[in-house]
Amino acid sequence: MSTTTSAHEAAADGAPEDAAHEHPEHEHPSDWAYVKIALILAVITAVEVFTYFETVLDWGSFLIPSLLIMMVIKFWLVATWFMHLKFDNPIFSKMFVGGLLLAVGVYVAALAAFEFWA
Amino acid sequence: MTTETSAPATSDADTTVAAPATPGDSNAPGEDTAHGPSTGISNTKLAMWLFLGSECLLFGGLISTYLLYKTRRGPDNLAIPTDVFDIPFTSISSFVLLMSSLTMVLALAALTRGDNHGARVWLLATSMLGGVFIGGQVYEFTSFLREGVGFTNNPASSAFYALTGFHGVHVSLGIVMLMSLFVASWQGKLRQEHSETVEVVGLYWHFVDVVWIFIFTVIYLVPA
Amino acid sequence: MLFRSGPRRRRRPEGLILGLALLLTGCAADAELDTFQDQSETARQINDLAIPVFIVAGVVLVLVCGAILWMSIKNRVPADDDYEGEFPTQISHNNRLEIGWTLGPFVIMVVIAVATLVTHLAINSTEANAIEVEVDGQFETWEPRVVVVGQQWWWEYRYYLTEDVTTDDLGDPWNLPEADIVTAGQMVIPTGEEVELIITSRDVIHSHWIPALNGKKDAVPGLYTPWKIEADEPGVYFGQCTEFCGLSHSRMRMQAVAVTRSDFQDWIHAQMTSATMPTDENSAEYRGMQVFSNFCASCHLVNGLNDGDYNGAETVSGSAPDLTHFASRTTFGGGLFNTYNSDGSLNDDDLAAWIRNPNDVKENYADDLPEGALPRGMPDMGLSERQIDDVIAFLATLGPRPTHAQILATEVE
Amino acid sequence: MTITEPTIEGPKTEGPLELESGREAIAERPLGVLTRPQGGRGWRDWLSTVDHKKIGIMYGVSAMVFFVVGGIEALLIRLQLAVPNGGVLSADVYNQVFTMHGVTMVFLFIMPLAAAFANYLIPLQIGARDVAFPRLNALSYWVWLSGAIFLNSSWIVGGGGADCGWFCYSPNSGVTFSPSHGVDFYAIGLLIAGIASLVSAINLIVTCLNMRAPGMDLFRMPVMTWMLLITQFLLLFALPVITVALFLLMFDRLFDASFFNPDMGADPLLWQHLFWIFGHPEVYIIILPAFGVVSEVIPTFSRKPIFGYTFMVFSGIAIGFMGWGVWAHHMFVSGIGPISVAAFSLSTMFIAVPTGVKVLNWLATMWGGQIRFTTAMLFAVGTVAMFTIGGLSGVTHALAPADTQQTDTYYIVAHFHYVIFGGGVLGLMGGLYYWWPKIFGFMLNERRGKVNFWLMLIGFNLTFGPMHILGLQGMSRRIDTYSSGFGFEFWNMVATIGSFIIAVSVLVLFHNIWKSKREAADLPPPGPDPWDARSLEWMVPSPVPEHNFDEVPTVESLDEWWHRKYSFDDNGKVVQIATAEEAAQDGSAKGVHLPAPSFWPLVLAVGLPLIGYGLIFNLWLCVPGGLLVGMGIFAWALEPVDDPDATHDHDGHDDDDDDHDDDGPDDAELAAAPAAPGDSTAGAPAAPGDKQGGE
Ligand code: HEA
Ligand code: HEA
Ligand code: HEC
Ligand code: CUA
Ligand SMILES: [Cu+2]
Repeated sequence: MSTTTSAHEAAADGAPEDAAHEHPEHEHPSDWAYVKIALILAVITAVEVFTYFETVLDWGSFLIPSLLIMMVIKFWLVATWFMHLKFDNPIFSKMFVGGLLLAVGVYVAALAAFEFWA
Repeated sequence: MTTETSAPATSDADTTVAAPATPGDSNAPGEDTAHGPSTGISNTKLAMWLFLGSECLLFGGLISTYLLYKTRRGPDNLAIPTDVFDIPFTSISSFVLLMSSLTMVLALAALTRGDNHGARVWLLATSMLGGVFIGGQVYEFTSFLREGVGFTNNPASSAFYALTGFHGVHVSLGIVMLMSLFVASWQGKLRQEHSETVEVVGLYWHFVDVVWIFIFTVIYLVPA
Repeated sequence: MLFRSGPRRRRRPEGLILGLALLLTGCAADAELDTFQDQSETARQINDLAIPVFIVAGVVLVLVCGAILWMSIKNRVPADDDYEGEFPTQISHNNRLEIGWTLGPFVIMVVIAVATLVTHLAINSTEANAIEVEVDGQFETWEPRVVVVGQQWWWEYRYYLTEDVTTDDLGDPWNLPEADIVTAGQMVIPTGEEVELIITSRDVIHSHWIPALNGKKDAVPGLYTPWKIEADEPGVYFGQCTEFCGLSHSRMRMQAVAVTRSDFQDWIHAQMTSATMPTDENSAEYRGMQVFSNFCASCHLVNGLNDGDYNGAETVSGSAPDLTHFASRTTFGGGLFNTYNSDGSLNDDDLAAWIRNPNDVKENYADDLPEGALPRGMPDMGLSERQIDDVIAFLATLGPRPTHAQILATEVE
Repeated sequence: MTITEPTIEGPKTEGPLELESGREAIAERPLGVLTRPQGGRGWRDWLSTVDHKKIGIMYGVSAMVFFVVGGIEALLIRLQLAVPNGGVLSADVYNQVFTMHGVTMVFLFIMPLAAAFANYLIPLQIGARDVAFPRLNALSYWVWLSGAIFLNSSWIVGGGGADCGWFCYSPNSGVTFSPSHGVDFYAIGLLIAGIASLVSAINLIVTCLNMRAPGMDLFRMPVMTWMLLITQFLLLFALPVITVALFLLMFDRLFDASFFNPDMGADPLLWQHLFWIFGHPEVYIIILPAFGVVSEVIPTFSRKPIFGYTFMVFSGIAIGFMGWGVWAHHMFVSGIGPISVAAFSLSTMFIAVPTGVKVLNWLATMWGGQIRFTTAMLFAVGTVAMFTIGGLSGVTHALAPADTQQTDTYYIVAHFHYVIFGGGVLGLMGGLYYWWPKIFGFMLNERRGKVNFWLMLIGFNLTFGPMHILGLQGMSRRIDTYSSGFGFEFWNMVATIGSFIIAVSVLVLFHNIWKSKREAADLPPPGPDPWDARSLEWMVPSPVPEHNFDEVPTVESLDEWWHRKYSFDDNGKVVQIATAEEAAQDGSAKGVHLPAPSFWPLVLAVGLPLIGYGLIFNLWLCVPGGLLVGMGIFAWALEPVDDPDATHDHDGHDDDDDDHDDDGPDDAELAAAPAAPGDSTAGAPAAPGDKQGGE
């Protein structure tokens, strides 16, 4: 399973390239790799749901941070593997992460204006 | 004060040399020196990623609205969604949606390999899983309504239905796209060369999934 | 009379701007809303911040426009494209210069930012002192505080003298705790004291603004916003609702009437005295009272008349001006009309016109409503001229008359 | 961003523009009347065109129509306010008029005018044949137009225009306080128009990133293209925010939800946050294209390169970024807490820094130059001066304490008309004069142009200058009348007179266009490069041929076109190496394949307002609307696939003559441009077809 990044970086020298490079077929992970990711996702989800049911452990103030961390990991796994951000041209990541961070920043500030800075 | 005097970027000599050929002789009709995308990446994929970036702000707005309102019961103190959440049920439908991302990516992998039949099966599986999710949402909405959480109850329930409803509409559109691909595949029109189309639809599908990952945690699991 | 300087007004080194402003405001002889006629510490602090920045901005502007003009003259060549002069030196950039004019404005802005923060903190801090007021013969310590409530299209001012009511005690603006004094359109404050304002609304967003005394603050339904006001000198300070609030937004005005401590005490006395109801059954006042009970009491409160069964007005905002001391106020209808003529007599003309059909003199949404809709503003009650005269006679008995001087000072156009 | 790899040449897999030559057989037309149009002459051509230049022109013309609409509304405002207790309009009508004035000017005039420039110029300035998704481009125009017409139709069918102010604060925008349908039209109309801008933002970003000519690095793109690109990013991220707000407003009004109703426990400030999170980036969306124009015009007419290209680009990017962190400066008095106020006050101030860089770099560009005061240059220089005034008053608002006195007065009205009109409108007017010969092939008369400019400048300052004074004197905005006795009379009258001078200047512009067109026949054509300009669009004939470039140029430097005309001798002096005529292309290319026109964008766009009317009046109307939209999407997606000739991948048509505006009806082929399923909200199944044929 090769995870080489795209050929575009090689193109940086500006030399015209032939068609193969123009639209490179990335060597994508095998199906089995995808299944493994899905299994990890399933396990994390199970843990998340577990936090809801189990009453023995006292999560206390760790509950919300751990839920958020698990959420971020799931988000990241889907984005990097299933959406191929890991293998694809970094421009895609920039566009998407740009929007994502902007959204987080702006809305967190707005909610803060309601809740904490009011 | 150092005032640099020069043409930017290139030396003059280069510039001169680059002067275009006189029209008429060098570029004969039809000799269009076509050029590919400057970045070498696909227009359609780039467009989809940009769209998804912009969708982050759409869902962000809806999620923030819900977070702001989630405990507001209104003057009549009516029920709010958190009163009636059925976490086990939602966990299952969330899991279904999550797994549909797997089938989606397998569909793409199959098609890229040239396995048209496999692609078709996985596409169908993906849209079925999406259908199960939507079915679950319809069930959830109706049972919430039965339990007295109506859209117009209070800010909390309005915000809940708006957020999950928008997400549901996104999933439904995704199903329509997947089914169209399935039909195309069935008619033999969806082949290896089209894997980018499947990839782009897949991106949309996975995005809808990651939004739900967010919603499931922040809206359902994080205690009020 | 621009920049009428109050005695406590410090001299500022802005003769230049002052002159310029005078020139520009030209014939603005009596500009009662002028933001430069600051009459309170807060308004002065604001201008002390703003005016130097105006000067900085003016300098930047002169430099930029000066440079443009200078180059336009010096570097101009004929516009027709046949101009064959030699090319100017092709300067493409100069990093040092550019970093310079990135840092220059940055530094200027840092200085302005610091000044802004200082002023911001100053005008948002309160140092209100409790004062002694006499209420019904009892001395009370009163934290000067007025609850300001906006609604379409007038302001209500509520004074809680006998108990200390803060934001937390207010509940929702439609069911505020009963206040000792409730007025409309005119807020009376003692001079030299910082008075805390708690601002809210019963329908849409309004904004409370008395330019000579302080900046604005929005009145947001469901929110109590803190603000403050004070006046150096006794006087009447005009204001205007400044957040667009629908049809008669332009006609939603108010006044802050600053009076000396002793006048303030007198005013409290007058307001704390209940209206006395007419008893002579043959008098116009008595007939007016009956008209009022029939037609007006569903919306307006008059203590001693309908306070027993009054549950708020049948309007969208659930409120209409408290008329218990109507005659003690010199303006009515959202600060739009004079209650008295300049000679001190009752302004029956405007009052009659108002009661005849409020919508004619101040546009509202109170007539011809669709089924089930509540009015916004006061409806045309369809009274006969006789009834109108009677009800005016009744209204004139409500509360002690203001002094002639007060009538003149508060006169609106 | 470091997306600067040089262009790669080679067979492309994407993009409609690299087409094989050759005429295709005429295909079956399974769709009857709606058969893929072949392009033709006259108006039908315009309905189905996917040519970015025609779309740009349509955007521009429509925008000017709405300028007149919004301008007439402005004149009504000024008439009403000319004297105290004015009686021209009732309070009710006044409120509708100023609301619709603001909405029309912002969403239906200046944004589409900027979109006109973006559509027309971006492909030309980066050396492309068209935008990345030509049909999406057509879609964005038609959808915008249907939204615009929908919005204004409320005057006729909605019981009047919206009457809530252009930022439509809740709860005043709720059904209780605004029972007519005006606000419903506002919400749905802007939603529709928003789809248009979102689509075109995506399209133009992809175009800028992916369609550049060989050698056209990002940092060789003209400043105009850069500013337009930043604008598209702002649109991309800002529109979803107002989309959310408008949806929630619509749910509140039409379906009785409680997002903004304080009686139900909602927070009215939510609307304000959502609106201004969009609204502040919006003001930079308005101004950045004008900054771009100025950055093209000033160098050309100063005979110098733009000073500090890199700083210009990065300050634009900085403005774009910082614009996201300042929105609550519109809410200083709205009851947000003092900490928020302080934070937003400070962040706002520092936007002066990158903006100042721009102003000063323009001055430095003129410095020591040879300034030719053409009309375009006059407008550009006027923009710099007038924008500076508006920017400086903006800085005075940024001081939160000072703003408590200024907000919602005419001082604010003065500020934003100085930046919007003095910056945005004057700037785009300059662009109009500058690119007119390129677009239409004849020059606008300079003498009349100068009359136009001076009248506009004088009228503008007479109108909005006094508003500074009025505002500081305490005149509130959005008041339908004022009493005498506050000292407002004199300056209001001056402002009203000024506004009519602006109106005259606009009439002079129209007259100039009409007259210059008539005179053009007797004048020599302007040639490819009438101004001795610097960027690529000037190397093709005027008007631009349909295929743009005969041969896509290879770019070697910033200001490529200038460097093809001039070089430096050993002493560093500029020497001409080629005249414009020598260096330019002659538009003679044949057999360039262009994307084929399509009716589907129009069909889809017609469906949307039907859905809108349906939501407001009768849900049944949504059915035909939805059917049209669905049909548009599917037919669009299937267009290429249905075509037996699609194996050829791209259609093309022979451009038999170098006439720019039509192709003969004979050169028809049905083959399709590659489907562009970028707009997945619309649910379009991605159409296979880019890389290979259908069957
Ligand atoms: C084209 C649109 C545009 C632009 C570019 C701007 C630019 C700016 N605006 Fe403006 N603004 C509007 C359109 C625009 N605005 C509109 C429409 C409204 C009102 C909306 C409504 O209420 O209806 C508004 C309202 C508005 C407010 C809210 C006022 C209120 O309602 O209370 C504020 C407050 O901070 C503000 C600030 C600024 C600032 C700091 C800039 C800065 O970007 C300006 C920066 C520029 C300069 C400063 C000049 C050049 C710089 C130099 C020459 C360098 C040297 C300068 C210094 C050292 C100071 N604007
Ligand atoms: C691009 C934005 C833009 C532009 C260009 C303008 C242009 C003008 N504006 Fe506008 N304005 C706004 C955006 C804009 N405005 C906004 C956002 C608001 C806030 C709204 C709100 O509060 O909600 C506002 C508010 C506003 C007000 C405040 C209203 C109030 O608060 O009560 C006023 C008052 O004078 C005003 C005046 C003008 C004038 C005189 C022009 C002039 O420059 C107009 C010039 C144009 C013309 C005069 C048309 C010319 C054409 C003709 C005359 C042809 C004639 C044809 C025939 C007779 C067939 N505007
Ligand atoms: C449906 C409610 C309603 C009824 C009935 C009503 N009013 Fe009013 N009235 C109002 C409202 C609301 C206002 C404030 C209007 C404004 O200022 O815009 C008002 C204002 C007034 C004012 C001015 C008060 C001030 O201080 O500004 C007077 C006087 C008045 N009403 C008298 C009357 C009389 C007399 C009657 C009966 C004949 C009457 N009202 C009936 C609602 C009502
Ligand atoms: Cu109340 Cu404006
Ligand atoms: Cu802003």
